[in-house]
Amino acid sequence: MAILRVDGLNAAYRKNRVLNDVTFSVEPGTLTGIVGPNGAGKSTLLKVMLDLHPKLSGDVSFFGSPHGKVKTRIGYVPQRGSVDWDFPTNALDVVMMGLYGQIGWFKWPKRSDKENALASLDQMGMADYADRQISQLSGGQQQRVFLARALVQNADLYFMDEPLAGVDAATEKAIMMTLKQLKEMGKTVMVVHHDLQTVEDYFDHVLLLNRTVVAHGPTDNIFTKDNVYRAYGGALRFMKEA
Amino acid sequence: MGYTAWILLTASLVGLCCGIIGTFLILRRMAMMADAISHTVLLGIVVAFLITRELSGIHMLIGSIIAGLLTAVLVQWFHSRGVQQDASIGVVFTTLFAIGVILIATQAGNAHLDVKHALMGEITFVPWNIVNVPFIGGVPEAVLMLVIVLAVTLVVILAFYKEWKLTSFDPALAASLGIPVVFMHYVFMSLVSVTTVASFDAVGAIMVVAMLITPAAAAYLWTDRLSVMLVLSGGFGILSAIAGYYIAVWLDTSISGSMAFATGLVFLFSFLCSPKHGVLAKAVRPHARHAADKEAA
Amino acid sequence: MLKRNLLGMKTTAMAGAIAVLLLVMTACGEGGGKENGSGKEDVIHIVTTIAQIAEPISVIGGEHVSVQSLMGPGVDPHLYNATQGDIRKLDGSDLVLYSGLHLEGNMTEVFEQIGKTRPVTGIAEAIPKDQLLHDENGAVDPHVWFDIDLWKQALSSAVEELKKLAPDNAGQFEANKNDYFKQLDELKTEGQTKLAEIDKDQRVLVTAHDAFGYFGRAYDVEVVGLQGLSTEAEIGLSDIDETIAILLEHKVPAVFIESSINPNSIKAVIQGAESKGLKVQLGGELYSDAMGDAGTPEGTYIGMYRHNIETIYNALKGKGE
Amino acid sequence: MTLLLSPNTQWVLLSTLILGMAAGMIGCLAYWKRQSLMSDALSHAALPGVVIAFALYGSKNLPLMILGAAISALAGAFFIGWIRSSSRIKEDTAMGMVLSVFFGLGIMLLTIVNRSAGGNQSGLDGFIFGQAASMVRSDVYTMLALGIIVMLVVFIAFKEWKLYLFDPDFAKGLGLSGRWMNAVYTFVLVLVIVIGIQAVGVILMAALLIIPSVSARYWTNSFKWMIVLSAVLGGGAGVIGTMLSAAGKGWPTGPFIVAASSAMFAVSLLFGAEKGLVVKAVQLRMQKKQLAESWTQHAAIEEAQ
Repeated sequence: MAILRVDGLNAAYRKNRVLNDVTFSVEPGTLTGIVGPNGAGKSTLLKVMLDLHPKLSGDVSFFGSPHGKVKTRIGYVPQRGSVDWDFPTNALDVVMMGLYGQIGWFKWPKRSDKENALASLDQMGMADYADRQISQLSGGQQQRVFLARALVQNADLYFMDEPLAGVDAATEKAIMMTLKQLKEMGKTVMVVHHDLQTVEDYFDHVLLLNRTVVAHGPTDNIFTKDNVYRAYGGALRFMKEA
Repeated sequence: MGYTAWILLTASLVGLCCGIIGTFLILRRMAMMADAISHTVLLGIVVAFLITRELSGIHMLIGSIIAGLLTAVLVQWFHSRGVQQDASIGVVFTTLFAIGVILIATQAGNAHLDVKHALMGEITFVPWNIVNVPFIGGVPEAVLMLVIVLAVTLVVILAFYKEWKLTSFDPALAASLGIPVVFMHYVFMSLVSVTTVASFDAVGAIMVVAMLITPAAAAYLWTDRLSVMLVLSGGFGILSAIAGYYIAVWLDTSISGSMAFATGLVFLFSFLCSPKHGVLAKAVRPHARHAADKEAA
Repeated sequence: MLKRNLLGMKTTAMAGAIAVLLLVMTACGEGGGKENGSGKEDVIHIVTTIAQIAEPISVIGGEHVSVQSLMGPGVDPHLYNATQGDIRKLDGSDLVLYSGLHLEGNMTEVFEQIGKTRPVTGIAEAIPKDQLLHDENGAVDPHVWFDIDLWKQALSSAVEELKKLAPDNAGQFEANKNDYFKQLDELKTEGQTKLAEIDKDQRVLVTAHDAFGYFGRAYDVEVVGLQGLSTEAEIGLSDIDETIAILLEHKVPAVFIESSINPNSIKAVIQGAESKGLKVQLGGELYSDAMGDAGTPEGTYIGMYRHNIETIYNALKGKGE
Repeated sequence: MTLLLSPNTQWVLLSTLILGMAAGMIGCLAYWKRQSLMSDALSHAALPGVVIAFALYGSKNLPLMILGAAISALAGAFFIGWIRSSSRIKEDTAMGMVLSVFFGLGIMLLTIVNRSAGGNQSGLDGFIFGQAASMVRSDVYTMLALGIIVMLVVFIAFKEWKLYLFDPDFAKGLGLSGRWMNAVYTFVLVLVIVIGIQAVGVILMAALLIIPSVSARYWTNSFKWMIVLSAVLGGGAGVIGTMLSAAGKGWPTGPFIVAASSAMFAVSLLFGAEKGLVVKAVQLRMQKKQLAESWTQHAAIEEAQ
């Protein structure tokens, strides 16, 4: 039974139409890379699915119900950069924020919440930076903290917007290792990705998007040269033979 | 309680209230909101005067709080329509102030109406207007109001502490977690309005801006923990209030003016010598700090 | 290895802030109470708000009174900033006299409070309401000291207060008051004769701030205030054009600025009239809310008043070319 | 309408037109440096300078006090810049602080001066602030000079301003010294503010610096057109506001100019070509309509097959 179903999704951003008639569904326990040229609507797709951006038409269902009902089962890692890094909070605090939705009103974080947060920090190899103020961390470390913040929610379905953009090699390896572990635990992960070279090694499914679904399915049979050409509109000079 | 004690208590209450609210004010980049409210209050007073035709305190107070809220609502409405934060504050407060002046010039005839009279309290007079509270007896009206405002602020901040932190730090994530970001913004702005107007009565418009922003900015330079910053900001608020009072007594000058100046001194001291973010600290051992970063990367 | 848990830390921090506050309240319970005035036994210590009260009363009271005014010579009562020293003065006084009719705005509560431990009177409140100038929606013009008769009534209510405090000197107070009022009457007739010399058509007093209503009524002079009473109001172009129209119509030779108001608006009227062919001079500076420096003739009520009369007389006497 | 041609109206018309244009232009730079509220901050920061100038000179002398105001405002601007550049305090916080601490110092000095002997020190805090209606022929010339200076500064180094505002670090990379550009910008801004507040008052000056540039932002995405449009809107607001104030009985000129510029802002907010709300709503509806049509065609084709 598909964990995520998108049917006839249309959305516009300022003047131009960014998503027209996007339809696809995702099976549980898959690690899908959303790939496409700039302006293909990759980030907008994520935002529209999570109700962070208005849609023109079409509907989206998670575990068979609309987003509002299953918020706690969905983790979202937005694109980095929208945050004020001088804000007085340390890495552990940032990760704890992932739990605020579940802790609920009036209540304060319990000891167990803190331990979960520390555990997911440790999973990202950042345990000993727990009380470091976030502006003192490097770009890669900040990304690991934001990823840990999503992991701590212990969601079943994760959306990540370019988590590997601008990170050092060690961080890239650590993030991919975590995504693989999530997959083994039966979680479903969708990642907006820009580096075509690494698509095959990182993702078992691929969604080729250029304002509409060009191709979607297991990497081996749909990540072919002509599909990618169709998605990128011949912008590519050379590509590894399928 | 002696005369001086009441003044010091009022000043400390203003320092504490404004310190706490000020912390979130500067973190949410709304510092100039306090200045905007201190201007739009004129419209609140003029409208209240035109309705009630007399200059009594209560009507002016209500008028000013409504004006403060109106400012907050309009700024948020413009901001959500894509206008930059400080530009929307600028547009709103100039327009509302202009409307106030137009009303005075055309409607209010030659009523002796000016902001300094109708609302601006002077802290030296605070101990004189007493109001009786059931158990405690005679308490200056300003103190009573400030204690209520302090209680409300503490309850609202502590009850939703983590939500305030998240909406100030990462509103996008807060929205995706289902926290009503816009609603909380309006709640916060009403707190700012009420605190600002309640403190007007004791220390005047511009001094409130000083008590709201400067202690919080000073605290910001000492710590990286929000909870510590809140406490420090309240503490600096009280410290500058008391220091301000004694400067005023020493120079025999306006107490509220000296309090504002005292907050400036507290900030200057923090700005120069705070171990973490002070200018001197950075100058003294720049290598040590960078080394720490290198090793961390 | 983590610090104490987040929750614990926060409550102790909050408790710290409350403790500091309590410390403040107890530490400084300095005794209030009335410090009694020093100096000779029977001298009455009087504190007034504006100098227009202080100076006449010190003349009438003679050596039986020592008078201090809160607002120094140049201070505008509308924008007065009280200090600790002022409060000590009020606290140490035997009698407080203020003008009233809302001139001193937010000090009215203070006077009620101090009034509990010593006599405090708003001397202008004694003037019968019908003799006061009201605007259409009932706001009272508080600048009563520009009408000598009204101010005499106010000063006599102040002198009554003095008599109550020092009954045995009452006769002398009455005598001094009558001498002083005689001078006031002479001043009034002098003003009437002088201003009568200027023909009716040209008796137009143009100032920035609308404080001379009573003066105009007393000497039958048409008063034009550009900005009205409130200091927050802004003038419009129509106000300036109308004023210039009046100047042209009456061929008024001069207009006046005041010590506490920005002179630009009056200069705009002068230049506007000039480019329409009427040479208007700047008639000099009038005292409106505040008086001159202490120790100078303008520092006394009579001196200030005479200065205003002379300035207006000299300026408006010459024919506007 | 002889009223319109009265000399005062002409002077005010010309002065507010030129001041509006100059403020509109420099306002754009302030908008992109997020310093739109600088004029309100500096007009409060000017008070200590005014009181000190008065205390030194002994009596009210307008030019000297305006000089005092300018020095005090420049000191304020310097502090804002210093605090922002060498600590993590943000722009608006620095402005709020300088504004209130300087004003507090001003009130302290004013109270001390009030008590000392010497005449007519009343009204000092409002003394140097002018009113739009009271502008005279000499003001027209000062505004003309100011307008020319601002035009020169903006248009001579137009590309540099655009680069510096958009991406200061990259500009530094190209050898464009940020410090020098910032100094020129701050000096011109303070010049416009100080001359503006003594002519038209604090609130009108703040409005002229903020509202035209924000309104222009709604009509164009190009920096060049934004400056031109902002100048036109600023000047236009000055003219319309002046006309209105001259027509009505007792209508204050300054606030009416602000009202005129706010009305222009409302129009831009709703109908601005680039980001206007109504325009966006229309776009949204059009896209939905296109979508509906493409569905029906789609369905028709399927049936035909």
